Amino acid sequence: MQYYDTGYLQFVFVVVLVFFLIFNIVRARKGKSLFIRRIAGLNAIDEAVGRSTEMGRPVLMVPGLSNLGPVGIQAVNIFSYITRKAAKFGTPIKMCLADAALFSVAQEIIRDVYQSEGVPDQFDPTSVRFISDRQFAFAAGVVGIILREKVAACFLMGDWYAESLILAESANEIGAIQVAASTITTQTPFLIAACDYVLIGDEFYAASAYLSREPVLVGSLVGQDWSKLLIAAIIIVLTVQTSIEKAFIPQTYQESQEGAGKVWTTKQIPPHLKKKAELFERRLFYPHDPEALNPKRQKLKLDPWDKDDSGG
Amino acid sequence: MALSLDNANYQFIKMTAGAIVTLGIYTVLYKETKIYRFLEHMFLGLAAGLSLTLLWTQTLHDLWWGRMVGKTADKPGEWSQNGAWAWVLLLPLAGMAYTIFSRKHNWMSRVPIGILIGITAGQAIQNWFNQYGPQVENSIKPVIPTDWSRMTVPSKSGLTPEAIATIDNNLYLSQAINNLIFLATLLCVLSYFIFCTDFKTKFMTRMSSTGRLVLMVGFGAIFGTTIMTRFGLLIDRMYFVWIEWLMESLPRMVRGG
Amino acid sequence: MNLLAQLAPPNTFWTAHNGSTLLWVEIIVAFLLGCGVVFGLAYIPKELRKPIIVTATFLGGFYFVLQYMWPQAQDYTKTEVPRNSVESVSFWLQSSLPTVTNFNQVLTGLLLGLGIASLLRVHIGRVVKKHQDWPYSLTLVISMVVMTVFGYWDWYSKLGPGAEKATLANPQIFPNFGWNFLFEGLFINLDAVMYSMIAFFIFSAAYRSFRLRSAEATVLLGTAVLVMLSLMGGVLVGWDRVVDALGGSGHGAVATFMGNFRLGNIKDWVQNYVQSPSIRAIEFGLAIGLLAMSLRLWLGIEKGING
Amino acid sequence: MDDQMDKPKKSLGEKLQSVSRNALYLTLFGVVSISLVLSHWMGIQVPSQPQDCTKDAYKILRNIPEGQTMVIDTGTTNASRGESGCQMEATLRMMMREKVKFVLYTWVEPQCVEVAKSMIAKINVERRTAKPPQPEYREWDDYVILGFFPDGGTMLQTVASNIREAWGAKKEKDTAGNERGVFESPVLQNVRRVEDLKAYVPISPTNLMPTIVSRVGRKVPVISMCAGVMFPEQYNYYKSGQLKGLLNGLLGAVELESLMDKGIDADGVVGGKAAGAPLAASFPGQKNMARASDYYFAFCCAMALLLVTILVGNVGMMLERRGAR
Repeated sequence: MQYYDTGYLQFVFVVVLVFFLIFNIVRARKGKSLFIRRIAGLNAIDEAVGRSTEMGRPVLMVPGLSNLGPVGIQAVNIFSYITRKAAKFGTPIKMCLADAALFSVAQEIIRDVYQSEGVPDQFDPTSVRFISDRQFAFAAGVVGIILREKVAACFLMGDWYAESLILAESANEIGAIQVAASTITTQTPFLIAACDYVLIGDEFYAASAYLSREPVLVGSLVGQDWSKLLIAAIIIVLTVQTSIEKAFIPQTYQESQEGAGKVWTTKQIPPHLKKKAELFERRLFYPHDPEALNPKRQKLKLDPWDKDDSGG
Repeated sequence: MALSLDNANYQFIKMTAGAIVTLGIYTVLYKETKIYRFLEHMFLGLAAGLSLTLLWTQTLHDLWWGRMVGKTADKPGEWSQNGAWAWVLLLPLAGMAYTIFSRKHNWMSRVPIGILIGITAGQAIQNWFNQYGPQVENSIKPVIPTDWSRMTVPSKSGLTPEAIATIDNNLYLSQAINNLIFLATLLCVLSYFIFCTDFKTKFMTRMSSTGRLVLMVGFGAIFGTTIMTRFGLLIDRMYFVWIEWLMESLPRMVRGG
Repeated sequence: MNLLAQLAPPNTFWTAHNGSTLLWVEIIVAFLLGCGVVFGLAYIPKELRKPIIVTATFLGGFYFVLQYMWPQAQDYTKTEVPRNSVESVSFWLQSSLPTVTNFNQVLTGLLLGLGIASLLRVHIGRVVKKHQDWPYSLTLVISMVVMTVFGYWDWYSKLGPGAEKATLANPQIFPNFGWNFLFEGLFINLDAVMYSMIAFFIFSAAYRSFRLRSAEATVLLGTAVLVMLSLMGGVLVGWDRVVDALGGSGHGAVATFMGNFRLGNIKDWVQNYVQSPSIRAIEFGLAIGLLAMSLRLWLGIEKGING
Repeated sequence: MDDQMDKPKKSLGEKLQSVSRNALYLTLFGVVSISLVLSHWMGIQVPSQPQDCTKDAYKILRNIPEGQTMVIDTGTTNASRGESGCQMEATLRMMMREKVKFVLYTWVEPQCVEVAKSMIAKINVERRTAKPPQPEYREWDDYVILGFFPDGGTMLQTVASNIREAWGAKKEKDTAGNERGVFESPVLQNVRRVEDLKAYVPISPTNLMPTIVSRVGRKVPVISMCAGVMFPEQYNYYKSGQLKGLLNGLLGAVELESLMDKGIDADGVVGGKAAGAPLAASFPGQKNMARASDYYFAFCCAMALLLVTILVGNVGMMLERRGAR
């Protein structure tokens, strides 16, 4: 559907991004060492784990409401790194999840970590727990655990919604070190207010590469940078182009769809300042605008905010 | 028996329960009390029960069982839907996931999980442009004014629709500046999220530090707007306890009626 | 293929009339075969495991990627007949989409048991071991059982055409009242309470973190306060009166200029030209991260899970 | 957490900076409770200054001709009563007074319908007891409830193309008590196309806009009543004209109520007395300021408290720094 709707642009766009990613992954696998800038929040992990080791209190890891998907698994990957550290010092861990499927993945990965560290018997199956898949029941449960177990370090990473602050503040109350990262941007400010270290936005995805220096991950991180630069470039170029077009190039023709075959015909009109729908960039992203001319496409019109995250 | 769900006494019982749990949960603000611990566990239990119920009544019954055994026609002359036996294959498939509890065969759990992951990943790739393409397009705003005659947008009160249309289509200096600020902000923040190059040039370091600063502006604004919702809910809760329950419904009960 | 594009009657290989013996036989056979395959899988050599998992993942994603890449008709209706192979594929992709999403939902649903199992494992364990908190764990288990029982009971009592309205008119004490009390009386309220508690936490978080320590903190504080002020009627009215007084009346240049400094307008400006672009930039970053992660997962080159 | 133990003597600055959590919580709890009770007893009104988006919403809703039909698409649950509930009640009141018929349904959660029903009942009681008493709003004659749609997106898609197909299957008890299709009801009998609906009002804390606007946005004036959290996002829709009106959470509800009280005169001034037909009249002599206004005083108090506490913290820091020097 989209294909038809936005012409070949989106196809090309995504393919280019994918190419960037894969190209860099291959490059990194070839053993080209790549630089990653410092991410403060992640350097704090060792400190946090060390502290809880001294205090002999558990490390708590919560991926928020993330379900089985890229975000949730990324979170669990980061947690597996933390667990490895904890396993080295024999520090107890707790992981609370809100999604049954993700729970099973986490269970697996954490068990593997303990095995690969050579201390399989240290792994306590009940340390990775499913709490509830109801948002606030989950919050209530985790708060209970935080306050009762007096966790010393708290990692909140993943899809966080309104419950983020409940947990962050409770952990703060008992003086736990907190490192947080939310993929839901509307929650980041609250984490910033309540936690010691916060990974903002993209740093969450950079984390696993940063921690494990895994060539695959580092490579794809470089690819991600290239992609961002590409987006920036597109925006800059098109902004310049649009400005010029808007200011200096008047619209001199009108398009319309006619006949059974819906043929596009153009007719000359007195020149006027281009309307939004007549600008090149608009035609590039929405080839079938102006909407007025073909109501059929209206329902498929892409929407700037076409995703349903209820920030509540 | 003719007792209906909105019977006054029953409503009062429900409200009382509500008031009790409200105050009970709030005790955790002081410290983790026994009351809270009790309510917390009750809450978790209820939630689990609810999930189990909804699992069948809202997901499996229609989406799985209904399709597997088919439906009889509600009205005569209406097609009944055939059952598709293949849906039963989901049982063994899902069953594989439950091997995580066995040490020997736990690898099998990764097959159904893998399928699910594949699906979510695929969907993410599929929806990607639909979600973000428009945002890219939306960030492209002209920055050269088309009408230098005045700085700000003229007020539109009492103008003909045509005149208003021209004003809307024009780009005035103030708007151009705003758009420029928009662009600058966007680029600064974007530059903050470049990980794999350490910026040598002063300009770039400035840019990314500005980016971080600008981010904080955005976060501050979010903080402000969110507060209203949160306080609104708290106030509503208090209203429920003090006014609706304590001041209105309790006396009514005491008076008996 | 037809398995995905689910057909309506008459019977096909994949479907049978509901209630018919044929259907039940088919279901049972399929189930047994399925279990057989699973048991077979349990004994395949180790080195085949990873390929199987990766293939499963790949296939799961491939359907959607294909759907994305394959040219598709603008407004497809089930009755249309494909003109060529390309179209037939695209039609199949579109007609089968509901089934695939349905498959996804059901499979995810069936995994809920894992979570419940973990929950019970912890809490029944406590009860058995007489852990100090065992009474609470018992509460949890009991309330879970009760909720489930009443949930199904209530649902069952409302089955069948018209039954719902009937029960609402004249509810039975146990199923309907029980469920109604558990759900609306307890669950909903508990939900609302937890939600409303956030206000307290915002309050203390703001108190602790909103200090003019660094430039960043200052900016954060400044914008937050600005927006908060714009939400307080009294302040808003006062501020704008002052501004209007300064600007003078009418639509003159000064007035329009000063108009920009009305609290609401300042807030809007910040939101439109600073907040939304900065948030959008974060979104771009996240989006690309998501794409990369999805790609790695789909191709099975993500260490943690695929290998 | 307060660390009195290890630091016995504290300077004023430190004290101001480390007010214990419990004290903070208690203050907030107290301030909210007291201000609520006060405003409920004395009916304290805080002045509010309706924003344009609220005014537009009011103008449209106020000028729907009597007997016409509109849609209320609710996502209001008990948990979100603090914002959406207020908006909902105000809207219902208004519609009932204008004798505008409405269709009510949800595709967020089944329970939303129940919540809406109880609100309607409450307002009916209000109308009965009002002086002069007003007629109650009756299901089937004045409004129909379509209940819960599991897949809102698809439903709206169908509504946009063929509304009778989308809702045709729904049944309701008419006043005589026998089941009939909703399109036989006085509410919907004249509705043939989606364009016949005079307004589409989603009242929900969750963000339904992408779905709604992209489907029915161009055929019906959509007026969103959203939670404060959603406002910045939805404001873009309003600016781009996809939304004809927008209410900003609790504040929006308050503004709506005050507009019902004051009205908008011919010059577009709120509560103005300009000559000529007002753009949107008020409802003189009726209970306009309701739940939202009750909450608003408490809300302002809480906000003020918050600002003060922030100030205290910063003053404390200043003092300490001065001491340090």
